[in-house]
Amino acid sequence: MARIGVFVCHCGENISATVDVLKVAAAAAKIPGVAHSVEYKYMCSDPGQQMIKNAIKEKNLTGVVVAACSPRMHEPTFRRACAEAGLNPFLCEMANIREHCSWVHEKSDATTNKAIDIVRTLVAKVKKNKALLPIKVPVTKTALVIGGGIAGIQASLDIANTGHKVILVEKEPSIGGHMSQLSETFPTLDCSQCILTPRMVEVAQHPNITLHSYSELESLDGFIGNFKARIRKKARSLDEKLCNGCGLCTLKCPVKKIPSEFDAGLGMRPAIYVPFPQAVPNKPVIDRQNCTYYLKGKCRLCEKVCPTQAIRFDQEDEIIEADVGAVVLATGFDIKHGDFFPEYGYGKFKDIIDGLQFERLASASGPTLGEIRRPSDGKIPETVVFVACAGSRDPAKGIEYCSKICCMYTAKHAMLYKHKVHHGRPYVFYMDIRAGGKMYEEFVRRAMEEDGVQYIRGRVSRIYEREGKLIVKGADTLLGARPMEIEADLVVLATASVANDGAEALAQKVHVSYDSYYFYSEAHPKLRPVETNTAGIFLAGACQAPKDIPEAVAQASGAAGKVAALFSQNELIREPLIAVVDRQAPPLYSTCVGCFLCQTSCPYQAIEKEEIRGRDGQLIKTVAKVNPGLCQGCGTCVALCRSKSIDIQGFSHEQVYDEVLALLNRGESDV
Amino acid sequence: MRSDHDVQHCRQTLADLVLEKTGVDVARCYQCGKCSAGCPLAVDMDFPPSQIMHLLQLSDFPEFSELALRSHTIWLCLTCQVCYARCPMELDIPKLMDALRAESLRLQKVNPKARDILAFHRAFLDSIRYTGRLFEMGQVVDYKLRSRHFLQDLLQAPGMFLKGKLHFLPERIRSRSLLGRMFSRTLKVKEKRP
Amino acid sequence: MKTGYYPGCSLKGAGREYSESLMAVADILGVKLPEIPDWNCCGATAAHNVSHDLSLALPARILAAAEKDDMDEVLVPCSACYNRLSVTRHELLQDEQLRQKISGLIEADYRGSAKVINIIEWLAGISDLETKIIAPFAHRVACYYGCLLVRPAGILNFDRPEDPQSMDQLLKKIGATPLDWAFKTECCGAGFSVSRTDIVAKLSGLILNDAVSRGAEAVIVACPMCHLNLDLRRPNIEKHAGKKFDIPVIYITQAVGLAMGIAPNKLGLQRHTVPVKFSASADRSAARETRAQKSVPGEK
Amino acid sequence: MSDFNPRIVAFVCNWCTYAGADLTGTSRMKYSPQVSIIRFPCTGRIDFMLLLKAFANGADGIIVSGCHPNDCHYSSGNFHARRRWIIFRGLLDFLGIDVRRVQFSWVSAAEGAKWAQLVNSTAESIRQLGPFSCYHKLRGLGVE
Repeated sequence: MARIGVFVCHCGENISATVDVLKVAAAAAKIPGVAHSVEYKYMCSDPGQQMIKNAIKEKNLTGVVVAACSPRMHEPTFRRACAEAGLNPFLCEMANIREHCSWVHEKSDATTNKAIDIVRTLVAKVKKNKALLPIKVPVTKTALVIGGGIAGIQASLDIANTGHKVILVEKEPSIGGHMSQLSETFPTLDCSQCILTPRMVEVAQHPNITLHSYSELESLDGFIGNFKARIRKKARSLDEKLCNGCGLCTLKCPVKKIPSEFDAGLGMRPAIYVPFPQAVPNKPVIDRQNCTYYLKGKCRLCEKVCPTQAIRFDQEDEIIEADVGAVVLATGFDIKHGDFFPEYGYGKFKDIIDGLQFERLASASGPTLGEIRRPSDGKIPETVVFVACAGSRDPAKGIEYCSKICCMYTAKHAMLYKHKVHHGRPYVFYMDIRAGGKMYEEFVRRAMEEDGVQYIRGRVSRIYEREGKLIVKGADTLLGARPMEIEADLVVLATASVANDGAEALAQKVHVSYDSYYFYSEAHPKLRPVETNTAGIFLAGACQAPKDIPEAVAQASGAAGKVAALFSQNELIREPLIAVVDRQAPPLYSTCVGCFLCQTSCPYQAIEKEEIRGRDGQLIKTVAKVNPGLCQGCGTCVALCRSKSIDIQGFSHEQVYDEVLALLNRGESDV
Repeated sequence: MRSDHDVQHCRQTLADLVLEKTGVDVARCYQCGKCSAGCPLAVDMDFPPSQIMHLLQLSDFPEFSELALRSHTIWLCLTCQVCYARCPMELDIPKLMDALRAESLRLQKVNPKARDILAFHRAFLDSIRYTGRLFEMGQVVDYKLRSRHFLQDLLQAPGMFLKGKLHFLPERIRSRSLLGRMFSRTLKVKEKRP
Repeated sequence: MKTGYYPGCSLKGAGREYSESLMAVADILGVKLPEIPDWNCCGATAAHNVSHDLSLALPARILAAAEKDDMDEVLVPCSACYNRLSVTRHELLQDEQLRQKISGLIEADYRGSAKVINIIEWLAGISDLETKIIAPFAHRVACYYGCLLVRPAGILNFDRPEDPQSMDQLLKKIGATPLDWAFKTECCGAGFSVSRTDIVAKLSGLILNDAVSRGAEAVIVACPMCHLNLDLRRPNIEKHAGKKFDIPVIYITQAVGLAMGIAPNKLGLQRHTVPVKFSASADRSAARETRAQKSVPGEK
Repeated sequence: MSDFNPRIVAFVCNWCTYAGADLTGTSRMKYSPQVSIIRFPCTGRIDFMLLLKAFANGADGIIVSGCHPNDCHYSSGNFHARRRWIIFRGLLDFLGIDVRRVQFSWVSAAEGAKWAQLVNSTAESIRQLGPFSCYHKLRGLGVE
C-alpha cells in the first residue's frame, strides 16, 4: 500500500495569495494512498526540507509530492532532500501549482480546485513511480581526432597534455593542413610555418599521441565513452619503419611534372614525394595514379636507390581498429575551385589565381621562393587586382554566407605584395570590410595608410584578357557607381571558403548533423558551440564554419576541454529516464515482436537488436534492446511501439494514464 | 522580402509598386555595384543601375522616387540583360526598368533627354499599329518628323535603297484591325508627346 | 514535326539578306520553312519600353497563329524576335492569369505548344550538315552572339551567358577557326541604331576593335540588329573611333551558304555596306591550304 | 452555455511548451483555469490513445503542444508527433470526435504570451462547441 506524503508550499504569498493552500492540503489528505499532507510557508527553505526528511522517516513514506513551483525550478532540490532521507529521489514529484496555477489565475475556487487537480494528478503518478538508479557507463579514455590541420593538432596536444591517449588521423601524407601552405599570418605577419612546424613536431614526438597520416576513418560505431573506430591506413608503398626520410627516391624519380597539391598547382612534384620539406611524418608516399611502375609495370628506380630497401610496391591498405571514448572532428575547409566564375575567366586565364595560390607565391618555401611572379610567364606583376567576395555572399553562385577570412587575408596579400614589389600597384575590390577582431581593423588601416593599397568599393563585373593584360571591369559605388577598367598583370580572387569534399560522407559515418553547406552543426549556436547533437563527438575549427586561425585554435582547445571533462571520471552517470524494452520469463522472453519500428524512429541510434538464444544456442527470437548509453529519453519509440513492449522510465504508460484518469476523475477529495 | 504587413501599413512607395508589378524586391539589393560595373551605358547614365536600385530602396522619400522616374537612365537601358545575368542576388533589373518607364510615362515624368529615344519607339509602334509590320522607310520619316533630326541618316538612306533594303510601300497584314484593338487596349493612357 | 518560320520585319527589310541566305541554305538541305500565316511584328524593344502587356500581346499573337497552323516549333532567326517570343512564351506559361489576360487581348487562346528555336539550334539540329560542306569556310572568325541570343539565360537556357560556345562549334563544323575573344556577348547598341547613333557607334566600335586586334577575318552574327549596327553603321563607327575597319560582318547563314558553295549574290552578300571578299570558289583553295598546314593561331 | 466550464487537458513537452507555460507564470499573464497540464519529455512520447482516454474520462477539449519544427530538444520527436497527428485526425473523425476539440500547436520556451493566448482561444472555442457529453457516457462502460 502506497504511503504518499504531500507537501503544499505557500511560496510566501506567491501561491497562497490566489490558492487556498489549507484547502489544498486538506483535500490532498483525503486522496487514497496519501498518508501525510501538510502546508508550509517555504518548502524549499532548510526547515521546509527538514520537514520533508522527517516525514519520510517518521511516516516511512513511499513517495513524495511537493506542491510548489515548477519542477524545472526545484525538482533537484527536493529529490536531493528525499535522497538524504533515504528515499529514492525518483520517488519524488513536484506539482506545479505556482507557474501553472497561482500566478496565472485570479483568486477563486476554480483556481484552488485546479491546484487540487494538479496535486491529485501527481499523487496518482508518484504512486506508479519506481525507484530508479542512475545509469553508469564506462569511459574509454582515448580520444580520436580526425584531421591534422591546426585545429586537429591543437586539440590533440591539449588532450594529450591532460595525460590521455590521442589517436590523430590525417588523410594527407603529412599533417599541417592549410596553415602549412600559408606564407604569413594576419594580423601579426609572423611566418605561418615558423609557428606551426614546432607544433607538428611536438605531435610526432608526444608519447600520448598516435599519428596515422595518409589514413581515413572507415567507420565509427558505439556511443559516448565507448566508440569503436575502424581506420583505413592507405598504402604508402613504403615500410615506414625502415625509411629514414633521406629523400633520395624523390630526387631520382623520373616522373617530375605532377602539379603539387601543396603548391596549389603552381609547382611540380615527382610521383614518389614528400608534400613539403617540413612534413610530419617526413616519409614519402608513392602516388600510384602517376607512378610509371603502377602504370607501365616497369621502372622501380626508387626501389633501387633506396639505401634502406624501404619501398614496398605490393603494400596494401591496412585497417586499424581502436576503442575510443570521444571523437573530435577537425576536418577543416577548402576554397572553391573550378569553372564557377565564367565572367571572371577563373580557371581559363593562368594569371587569375585564388588566395591559396597567392600564399604559395608569397611563401619563401613556395615555387617562386617567395618572389611574386605570375604563373603565365613568370613576370613580376606591376599591377595586381584583388577581388574580395569572389563567390561568397553570392546567392547566384549558391553561397549566401560570408567566408569571414577573406577581408583579412586579402589585406594581408596586398601588403605582402607591396612589401615584395615596392613599385607595384595593388587594388582591392571589396563590398564591405569585415575586420572584427583583435588588431584586425588596425591591420586593414595599415594596408591602406602605410602600404598604400587602393581600396575600390564595388564588385567586379567581368575580367578578360587582352595582349597579356587582364582587363578588370569594375565600378566604384562611392563615386556614383562609375564603371572603371584596370589593366592588371595578375588577379587574385578571394574565392569562397567551403566545406571539404568528404564532409558529408564523414558526417553520415559518425552520425552528426550538418547544414545545407555541409558545415557540421553545433549542438547549440550559443551555449554548446563545440558539442554536436551526438554525445561524445565534438567539433574543432573550420569544419563547423569558416574560421581564422585564432578561432580554430580556441575552439580546438574548447573541444579538448570537453574531452578532458568527459575523461575525468571513470564512469558516466546519467539520469535513468530512458526507454526499456519489456523482458519476461521464458517461454515468452519479451512481448516485443521485433518489428524494429522503434529503431527507425530513434534519433540517437540507441536501439539495437538482441538475439535471444536457448541453451543449445539456437535462435529463439530477435527483440529490441535499448542502449542506455545512447538513449536520451525522448520516448518517441514508446508512442510508436505496436505491442507496447517498450516503455520509458519516469513517463511510463502506467504513470501517464493514471495521471489522465486522476486529473479528470474528481473523487470525494473534491470540495 | 518586405512583409505584407509593412506594405499595408505604409503608403505604397515606388519600391512597392515595382515589387507588385515585376516581383523584383529592391530590398534584396546590397549595393555591390556589379550591375553598374558591367552596364555598357553606365557612363552615359545620370544614375547607374545600382544607384537606381538605391533610389528605389529609399523611395519612401518622394524626392528620391522622383529622381528615379525622371532619370535618363531608365530610357538609356538597352535591356542587354548583362546586369541581370551577373547580379549575385538575381534581381531582374531590365524588368524593373520596364516598370519604371511605364510609370514615368503614366505620370508624364519622362526625362527630356529621352525625347529621341521615345520618339523612335512611338514611330516604331505606330508603324506596326497601322500596318502590322515595321515599315522602316515610313518609320524613319515619322521619327524624323517627331525628333526633327531631318539630316541624320540622309547619307545612308539612298545606299540602303539601292541595296534593296528600303521599300517605299509598307507590307500590310490582314488582321490589322485586331492589332489596332490590341494597341488601343494596352496603350489606353494618353501621354503628351515629348 | 512541323517547323514554322518567323522572319520578322527586319528580315523583310534591312536584314533581307539574312532571310535570303537562310532560304538558299534550306533549299540545299531540302528543308521546307513555311512562314507563319499573316504574322505581325514582335514589338521588339519599343513595345516593352512603353507597355508590358503590349510587349507580350504582340508575340503571343504570332505564336498563337503558329499554333493555329499546328506548328510544333518556330524558327526565329532574328535574335531580337527570338528573345521576345521566348520571353513571352516563358512568362505566359508561368502565369495562368496573365496567359488568359493576353489571350483575351489577342482574341485567341494561346496554349504555348509551339517551341521557339533560334538559328543556331536549328542548324545544330541538322545531322547531315557536314556532308553538304564542299568549300570549307576556312577563315579566322569572331563569333558575335550579342545579348539577346543568350540572355536571360534562365529563360532561354540555350548557351551559357558568359563565353558561349554553340556558334563557335557550328563554325568549326563548316571549316572555320573561331577565335577566343572578349566581346562575344557585349551589347552593340541594339535598338538605338536610329535614335542614338552615337551610342551605337561607341559600343559597336569596341566590338570591332577587339575582333580585329585578335586577327579575325570576319565577324559572324545571327541578328539583323547587330548586323545593322556593325555593318550599316560602319561609317559612324569609324568616325567615332577615328580609324577604319574593313572587317566584314556576315550572317551565320551566309557563312554556311558559302561553305556549301552557294554563289555570294544568292546569299545577298552584295547588300552589305562593308564589301565581303570571300567567295565559294576562293574558299576552295583557301580550304586546301589550311588542310595542308593545320595549325592556325588561336585554334584550340 | 455561458456557465459551462469546459475541462481541457494539455499534453505538452518538457523542453518547450512546459517551459513556455512556466514563463507565462513568471510574467504573471492570466488565462482561463479550465486547462491542466500533463508533462511529457517530448511530443514524440505522446501516445494518441491518451487523448481518447482523456475524452472518455470527461475532457471536453485537448491541447497538444511542443517545440517548433527543427527546435525539438530531441531533434525529431515533434516531427513524429506531427506525422502521427495527421493520421490520428482521420481516426478522430471516424470515432465521431469533432477535430476542433483537439488543438495541435507549437509553443516555444520563449512564447509565454502565445501559451496564454492558445489556452484562452482553445477554451473559448471549446465553450462554443459545448460539453462532450456523448463521449462522457462511455465512462464506466469499460471502453476506457
